Amino acid sequence: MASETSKRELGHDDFDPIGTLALIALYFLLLVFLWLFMYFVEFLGNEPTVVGLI
Amino acid sequence: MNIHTYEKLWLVGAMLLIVGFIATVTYGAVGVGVTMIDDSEETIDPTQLDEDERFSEPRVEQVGENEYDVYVVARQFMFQPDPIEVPAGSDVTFYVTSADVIHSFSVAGTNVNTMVIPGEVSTMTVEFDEPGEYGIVCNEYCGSGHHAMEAMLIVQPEDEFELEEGEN
Amino acid sequence: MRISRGALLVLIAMSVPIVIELRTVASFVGIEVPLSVTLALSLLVVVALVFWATLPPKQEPESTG
Amino acid sequence: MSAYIDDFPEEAAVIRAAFWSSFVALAIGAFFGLIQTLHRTDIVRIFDSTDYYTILTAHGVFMVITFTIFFLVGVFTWAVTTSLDRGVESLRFTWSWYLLMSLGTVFTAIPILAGFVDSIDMSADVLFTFYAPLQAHPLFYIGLTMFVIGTWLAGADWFRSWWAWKSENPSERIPLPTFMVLTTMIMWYIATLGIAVSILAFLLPWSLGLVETVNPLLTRTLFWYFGHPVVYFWLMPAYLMWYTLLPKFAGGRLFSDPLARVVFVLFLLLSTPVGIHHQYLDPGISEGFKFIAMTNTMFLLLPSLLTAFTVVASIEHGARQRGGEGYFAWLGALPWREPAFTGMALAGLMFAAGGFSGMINAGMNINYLIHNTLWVPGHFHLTVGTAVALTFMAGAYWLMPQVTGKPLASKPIALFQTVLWFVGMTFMSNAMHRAGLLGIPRRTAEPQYEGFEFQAAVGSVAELDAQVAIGGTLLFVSAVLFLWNMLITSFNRPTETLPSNVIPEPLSGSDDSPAVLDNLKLWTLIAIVLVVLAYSLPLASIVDRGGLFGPGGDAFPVRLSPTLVAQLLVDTVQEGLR
Repeated sequence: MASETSKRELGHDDFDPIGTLALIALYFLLLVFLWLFMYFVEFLGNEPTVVGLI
Repeated sequence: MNIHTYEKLWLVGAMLLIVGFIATVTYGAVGVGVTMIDDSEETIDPTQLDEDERFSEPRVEQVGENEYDVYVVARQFMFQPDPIEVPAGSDVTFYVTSADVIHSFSVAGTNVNTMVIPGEVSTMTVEFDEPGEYGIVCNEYCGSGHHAMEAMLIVQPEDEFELEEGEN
Repeated sequence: MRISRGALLVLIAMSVPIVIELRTVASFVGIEVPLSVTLALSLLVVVALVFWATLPPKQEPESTG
Repeated sequence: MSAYIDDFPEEAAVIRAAFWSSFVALAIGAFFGLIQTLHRTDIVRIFDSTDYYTILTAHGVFMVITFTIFFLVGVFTWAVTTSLDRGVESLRFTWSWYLLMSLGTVFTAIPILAGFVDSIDMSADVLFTFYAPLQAHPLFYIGLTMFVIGTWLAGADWFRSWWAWKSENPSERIPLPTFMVLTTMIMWYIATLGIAVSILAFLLPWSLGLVETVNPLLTRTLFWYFGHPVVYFWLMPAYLMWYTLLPKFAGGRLFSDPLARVVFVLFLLLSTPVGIHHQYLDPGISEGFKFIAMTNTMFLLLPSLLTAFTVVASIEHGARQRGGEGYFAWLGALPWREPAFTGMALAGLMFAAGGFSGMINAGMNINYLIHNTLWVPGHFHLTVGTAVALTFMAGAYWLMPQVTGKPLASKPIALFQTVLWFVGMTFMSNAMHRAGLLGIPRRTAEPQYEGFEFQAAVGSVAELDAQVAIGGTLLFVSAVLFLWNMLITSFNRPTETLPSNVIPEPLSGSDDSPAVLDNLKLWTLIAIVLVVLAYSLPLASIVDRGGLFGPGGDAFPVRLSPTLVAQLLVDTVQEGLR
């Protein structure tokens, strides 16, 4: 499949996965935001919650 | 081993995420005081609940000024007592056990949720600040009538609450 | 075609979760979007995607993609 | 360069058989899935609500045991024979484990399906988790045991191939696909010990009436000892295809062989000592054990997060070779017309979303919010139901021609099918997640209760139900299209022009991998030590508290004891004679 359509050969040294880094950075931000939202808004804001007797 | 710089960056990011998650959960446990269901209660014979002083008569019991204990038995396909009535502004400790199979005791739409395993007693303490009505469901499959297993939890306004004798 | 038909199909598919969740997100900032508006919006998104993909051809049309 | 069937015609026959066993399970599972989705949303009801759980048991067992694992043994056989470039050591042995797995499936299926027929006194309405004291007919447990032993023999088959290859190539690195198969199987051997003990020591004797009681918390803990790593058993063949086939489809090469090995070693080490995170809300297990399980689980995120980078980078390599440019524009240069590529790419994308809801599941105290709600099936329909199932279907579009020598019946329908799965799952899973946050439980036949109503934060519960029903229906249509395509492909005329069965060399190859990564004995040992550390104390505590056979309790439904069965037989015979 590769040989039919590829326009150029890229070896290990001339390939920097900058697009992957960009995508995964977005995913990272999304994860951080969603985690904080789920934990502090959806969970801790959803009282009553089980607490210890102090 | 040759790891690309970008991948090293991501490795650091991934570790930050993992540590951050653990830190948040630890904050919830230590800072906010959310405790987990644990092994603090002794085991019990589920066929002998009738002999048991706490569960022979499932009930709400006042144990302190604003403190109540609730003894709940989950069985195919009901909870006892039903409804459970407690006053607002109180600390309520639930003791829940099963007379037959594995159930759960889950106050719908809240974070009050526990598995109920025959032979074990689940305990959890909950602060009820405001009056309100909640549905209680069994969210673990317990047999062909599972979808009918429900009860009500009624948090009464403080001045209207009255503990009935022998309530169940 | 600006992109291949396969890519267009995938783009349309990916717009589905965005359109669905837009309504939830909007409600967090206090905007209640009715169901009918969501439906109309999703139709609009699909039409826009198809329009963008087909109408203005690029300088060198791509056969693969 | 030739197709797989040209080099290994006999092995191709076994793989075809395994794939078809898998597809039959998918067909049954998908049909029950449709019934369920329409029933619990109260749209179309064919069965009584009390029969819902028979359907749910069948859906669960056929989908996550039969469909996934039969496909896995097919893929793993393909991966080992292809990457070692040698056939299996004994075809007879290979067919024997396939037959044992098939027989086990039939034995398990009989009591499950008998649950629909009232006149047959046999049932196994215990769902995929079969928590005691809910009890199934002994045949259910016997069938499961046979199936698992079949997978053990399959693993032995692949190890035999590797040992034979190693004696001829003593100085070479283990080829990456074989490495993945072997590490996955070691994990599986360790993980299935839990279920083997649970069934053979407790549940089977109990269902036969040989022991009176079991300890429900103990058998439940043993189930989850197995129940989490089984998730990775489903996932690893999908990962194997993402690492080996997906870069090839994208027109590129795997970014890093060493990191792929690291990832599989991490899965071997961390998959098992985490099962207690399914029991965060169980009484009888201390908070400390739960916390340890949580930290282990969080570190188990690492291999998946690393995979995300390596696989996307490999795809990007393909896109760049095809002329892709820019930070994001390269995505447009990918072969979106290829169903095998598009299916796996969409599966990976959904796994990113499922990964997030899994992180929530893994967080210890936040578990109160979503435990046993509809959020959980929402989550695993993204992981096993899409990351795994859609990758398998996409993989089949490439593998089926390889093992039959026949071209795919319809590429456009195949492409449409994979996209339809994505859309259907978006609807269903998104609505399930949101319904879970409202506290709507999983595993129940009814959308609402009598004493109170669930209230939606946005829109309405009816709207969420509609989304689940629409999504479930689209998924069913998608499954039918897939099965139809596979069926027609099987009847196609053989062709000479199949793509070659070659896996491209990684960019950073195995020479770059530290040799210690291939030391399977070392990793096995560490994995066992970690399991002992994580499980010895909790198990000891459970047994100490409740006893090996529990603090007492009856079985549900109560089974007939052997003496009663004998009495019953005598009565029936006497009745007949009269």
